Amino acid sequence: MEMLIKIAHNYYYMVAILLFVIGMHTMLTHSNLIKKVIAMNIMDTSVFLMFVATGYTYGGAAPIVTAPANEVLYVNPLPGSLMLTGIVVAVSITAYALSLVVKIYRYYGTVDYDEICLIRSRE
Amino acid sequence: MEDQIVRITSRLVTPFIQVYGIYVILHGHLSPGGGFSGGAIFGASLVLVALSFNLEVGAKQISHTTASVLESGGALGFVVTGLVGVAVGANFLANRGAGFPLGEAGELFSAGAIFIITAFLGVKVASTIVTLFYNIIEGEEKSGDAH
Amino acid sequence: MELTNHFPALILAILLGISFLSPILYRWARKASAPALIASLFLALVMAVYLLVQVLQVGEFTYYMGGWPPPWGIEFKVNLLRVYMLLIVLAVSLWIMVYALKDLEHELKTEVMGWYYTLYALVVGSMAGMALTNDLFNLFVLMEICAISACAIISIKEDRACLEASFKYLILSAMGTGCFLLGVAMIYMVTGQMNYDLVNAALPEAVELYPNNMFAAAALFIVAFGTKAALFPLHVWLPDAHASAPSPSSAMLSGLVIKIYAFALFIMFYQLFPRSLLESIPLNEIVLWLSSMGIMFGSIFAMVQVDLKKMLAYSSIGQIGYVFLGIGLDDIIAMTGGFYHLLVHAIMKSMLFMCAGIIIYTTGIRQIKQLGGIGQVLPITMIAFTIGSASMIGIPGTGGLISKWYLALGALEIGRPIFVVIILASSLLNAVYYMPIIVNAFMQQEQFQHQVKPVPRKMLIPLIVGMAAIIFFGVFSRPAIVLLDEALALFF
Amino acid sequence: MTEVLTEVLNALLLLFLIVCAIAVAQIRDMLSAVIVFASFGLIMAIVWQQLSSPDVAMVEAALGTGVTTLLLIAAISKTRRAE
Amino acid sequence: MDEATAITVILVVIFFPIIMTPILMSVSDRSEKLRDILAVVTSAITFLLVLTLYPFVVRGGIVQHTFFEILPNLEISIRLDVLSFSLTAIASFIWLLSTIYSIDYMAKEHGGSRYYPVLMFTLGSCLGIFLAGDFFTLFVFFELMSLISYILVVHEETEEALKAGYKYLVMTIIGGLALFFGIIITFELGGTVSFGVGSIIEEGTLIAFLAFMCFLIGFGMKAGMFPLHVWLPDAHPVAPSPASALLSGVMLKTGAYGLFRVIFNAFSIEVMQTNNWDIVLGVLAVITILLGSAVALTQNDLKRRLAYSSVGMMGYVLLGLSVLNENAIIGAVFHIFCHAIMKSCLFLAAGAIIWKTGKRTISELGSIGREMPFTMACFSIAALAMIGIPPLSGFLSKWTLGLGALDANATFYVIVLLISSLLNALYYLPIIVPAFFEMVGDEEQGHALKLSVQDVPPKMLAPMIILAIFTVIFGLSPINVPFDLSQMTSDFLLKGGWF
Repeated sequence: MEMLIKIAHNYYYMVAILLFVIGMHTMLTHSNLIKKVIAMNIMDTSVFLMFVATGYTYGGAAPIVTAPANEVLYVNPLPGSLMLTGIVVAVSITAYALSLVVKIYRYYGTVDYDEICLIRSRE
Repeated sequence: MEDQIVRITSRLVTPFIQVYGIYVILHGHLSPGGGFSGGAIFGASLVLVALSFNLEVGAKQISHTTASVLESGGALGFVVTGLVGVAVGANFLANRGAGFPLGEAGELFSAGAIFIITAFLGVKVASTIVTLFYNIIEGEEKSGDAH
Repeated sequence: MELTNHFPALILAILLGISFLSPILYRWARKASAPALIASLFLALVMAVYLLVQVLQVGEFTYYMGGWPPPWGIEFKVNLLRVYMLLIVLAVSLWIMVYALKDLEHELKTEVMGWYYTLYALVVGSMAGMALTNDLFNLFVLMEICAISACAIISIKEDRACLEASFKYLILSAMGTGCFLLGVAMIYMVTGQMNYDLVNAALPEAVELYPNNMFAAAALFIVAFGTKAALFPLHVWLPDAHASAPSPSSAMLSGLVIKIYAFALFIMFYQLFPRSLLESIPLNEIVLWLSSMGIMFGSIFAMVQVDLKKMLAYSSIGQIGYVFLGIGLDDIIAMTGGFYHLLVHAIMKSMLFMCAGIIIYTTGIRQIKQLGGIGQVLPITMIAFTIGSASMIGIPGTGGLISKWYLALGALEIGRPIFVVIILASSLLNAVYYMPIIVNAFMQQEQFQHQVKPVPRKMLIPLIVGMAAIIFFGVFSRPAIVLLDEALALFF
Repeated sequence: MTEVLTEVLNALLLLFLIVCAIAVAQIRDMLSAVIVFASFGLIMAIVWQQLSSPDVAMVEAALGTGVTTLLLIAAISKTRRAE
Repeated sequence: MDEATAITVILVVIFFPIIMTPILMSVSDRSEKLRDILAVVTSAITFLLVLTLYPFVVRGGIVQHTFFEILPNLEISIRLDVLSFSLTAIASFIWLLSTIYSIDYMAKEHGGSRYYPVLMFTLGSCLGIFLAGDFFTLFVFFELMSLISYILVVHEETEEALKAGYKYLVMTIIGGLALFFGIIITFELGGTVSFGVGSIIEEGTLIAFLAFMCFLIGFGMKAGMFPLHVWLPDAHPVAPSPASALLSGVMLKTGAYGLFRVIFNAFSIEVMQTNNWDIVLGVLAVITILLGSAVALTQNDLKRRLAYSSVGMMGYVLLGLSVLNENAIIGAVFHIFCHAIMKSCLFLAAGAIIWKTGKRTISELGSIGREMPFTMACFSIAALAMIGIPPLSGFLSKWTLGLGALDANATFYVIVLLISSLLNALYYLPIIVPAFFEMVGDEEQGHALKLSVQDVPPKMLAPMIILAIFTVIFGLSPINVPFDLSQMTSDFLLKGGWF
């Protein structure tokens, strides 16, 4: 029971880790290369969720200064701003991976890793 | 994609998306958004045109060469802005120390170097997205020839 | 403020600047692009040497990006160990680039050359950043930059093997960075800091409160850096990637890229984690056994390879194990050996890949079997190969011996002679697969009947420099060892 | 009352995220998988908005969902649709 | 001669041949004759320089000089004492004769432009081993010599040679690594590996025993000690004969020399005896002696038989080292001298036979003594010395060894010596006796008589004759320089072996 309460208190983290595991599992077990790329994105996004959740303060407002010197409880802006960078990096990796997939398809006529291995072993 | 509705809609929507992208870029220091998201929105509008029409029309908007030059230019601009700080004797990427005018908080032209850097970033991200898109799509003609 | 104060940032700025400038230069001033890259690498190297001098005079110092001190800003930290790493990265990459000028003409299409320079400068720049940064998130960004550009310098050749290898590398390294970021999240959750020193200060208390978080973070870090640096069971991407890449890229990847992650893991263990954490979980022990297995299996796999570059790649798995062994043994002497090996292996493996590159350039041979008698037609190349292999095996007079000496001494120091046996056994295995190549190359002279192009002088000069360096570090190892001792003393 | 509702909404969103992630893994038609992934990204953007990080939400919506989906669709149109 | 001059001479002795290597290489393209002369001159100068050290050493002079530290406390240094001098002298002497012999022998063979430079380089590194001042320097030269001499082993480049060479290479590297391990442990335990500090390790702990075993593997490998001798009978016969003479006559001794240094400088007699390590060595020595001699009996190839005989003979040296009293050490050192001379003589003679007639198998050698009387005479003298016939030098060494064994109350060893002498007789006499006394068949008799006047050219004959004469002199003569040196060495070592 105590465990459950602990989990309930930290449910953002738990979901983030669950998503991470789902993403990683999909990425490593599926042989379709595009599926791998999508799974990689899910994995990355889950980490971002985790980060943003660490910065969240219960009841905190978004860290936008609208008027100076009023006492509003802000959430921690740092994880959010860091995750911006993270998202951009993830997108660029996705784009690069996809261009590789397209080129691989041009050579092998398939985007399935098992089939590619089969083709290579036949050579 | 040969759909009339898609074409007309995208043609109508594109200028608005672009203006919104520029808005997001320029207000990066004031409200949510900034170089990354604004640049992505702007770049996405260009990709949208290319997707809904065809590559030639898309290429007229921004050619591959221009995109890659803009890309290098944006990044170089970032580095140069950072170096201004060193040149005037403050740290790399310094803002106030480098003598950038800070202006009034809440105004459009405030926050000194951040503004400039965001603008460069927007250019860089927008052009990068276009380049990436062309990179993926480019196989079309070549593989089309092959088949 | 003097300009010299900005050198930590300027090194990065120069490398990033040249990387973005290269495609433009290549389009409009093609002749100037390669010299510009070499000049900026050289400039960065000069700055790094200056940093070394400065560190020796005043000790450790820091640099704040944008003038913001931590926890707000990104901090660059300059101390002896980091400068040591920085110097290796810059010097070796400059050296490889000189070789690459000629080799790339042969391996790449002309229109992508400008991009190659860009990616090369990005790889070097991100590694230089990784050596200097004192901030976890900054490290993450640099790791990603390094991963993308390292994948790109593999896939730039665009043949099918390269593309596939590059994709595999990309996916696994994305897994690595994902794990790293998750680990950072775990740490950030309990400490609220990203700066190494601040995290280190906050951790002892946090470990008390949330031990599970820290265990998870430590495990994730080992997986992350282990994947990136090809620590034994996570090495699967390496052989394909390093073997199929263009030779300068292989030299770069095997020589430097995997090392920087080993270095990063060291920093995590000894600067980020408090000593109490290392004592409460057997992290070192895990690294120790994984590296020992890597040392043995890397060599065993290398023995059965038929492709020359693939054999060299498998050998890298074994050799990176030595660096991790230094970390795993948790002893300053062993660590000295590990870091010395990092330097020596950077030189010798790069040189061996260069030799392989020259062989492919002049004759087109990739198979080990066909190398019989090649010593007759490519004498200097094969002598370089011999010296490189001798250093791999640990023949006296080469740098490889010194690092093994220190590793073994460290293993004895903490009373575990079994690891000395592993080091020696792997040396023997190295001998078993390197020696036949050399022997056949020089002995069976009548067997060789391939067409041979003349070797360009631009490719030979780096080889000669490399041979000289290996022997230099085998004979005059004192300065580097003394430097390392002093550098590592900060962490113990 | 609103707070409880918000909590419930948050929990539902998170549940939806998990469902989407599993669905992406299971769906064999790539285009559908990409669409599901896009909805995953959008939900994620809403979650971040709920966590008071509007800038991250915005970037996720534009880059993580918008651009990534565009690129994925482009890649699928160049390759094949079934897994 | 003072110490400074001695240091200079030592440096010249080590590096002069090594420096000559590239010169020989470049000369050999232009003139083969010049190359041959230059090689002989190089080894002659080296030998003469070594001889100039003799007065210095006899006066009891010792040189221990450090050049620089490669790592803290790990230095590159040289050392000259009576033990190093003895081995340096005999090595450079045999080398000189072997080089002279090579001139005519190698004229028939290919690859002279590779052979001579390698020969000179090996000379330099071999003398480097004997003159090294600490284990690390010794190790460096040891590896250098072992690896370079690989080229001598595979010189013929036949399938067989390459195979034997590969075995040699792998075993050498195993040995080198074991040695390296031993040195590391010694360094770890004692903080230094220099010869100039007396015994480095003074306690026979388990880890020290590990070091001892590693040294034993490393040096024993080179010395052909059982069970690490397997490379030797393959590698020595396939080399060109002058190189075989050097491999068996000189390079085997580097292993024995290393064991001397291990026992007296890394450890000490007390450590050896209190921990019963001498018994380990003794058992291995006995097996080596008996096995080498017994297997030699079964060999039908002349050079292989000689190679196995070398294994047995190195066992004597090990035996002397395991007994560790005055007479035993004299015997061991003196046996190094004798064996170097006898075995080189035998290999050179065998080479002459192969060179002249192409016959390698022993059964074909009947009546060869009539064709090549001088060669076979030399062969016979050396072989008889090997067996231990009284007036010859081999007898003296065995006798002294036997005395040492009796002093130590180890009668068993004396019996082993006798058995092995018997075995030696059994495998040498069947070569000698038919060579002179076998009657050839009627139709071949005329043929044999026709050949009987032709022997090998003087440049090949002279080294053999010199060696044969020395074999006789060192057994009989009252002025016996090697024996005196052996006695001095023994005194010196028993006094501690460092200063």
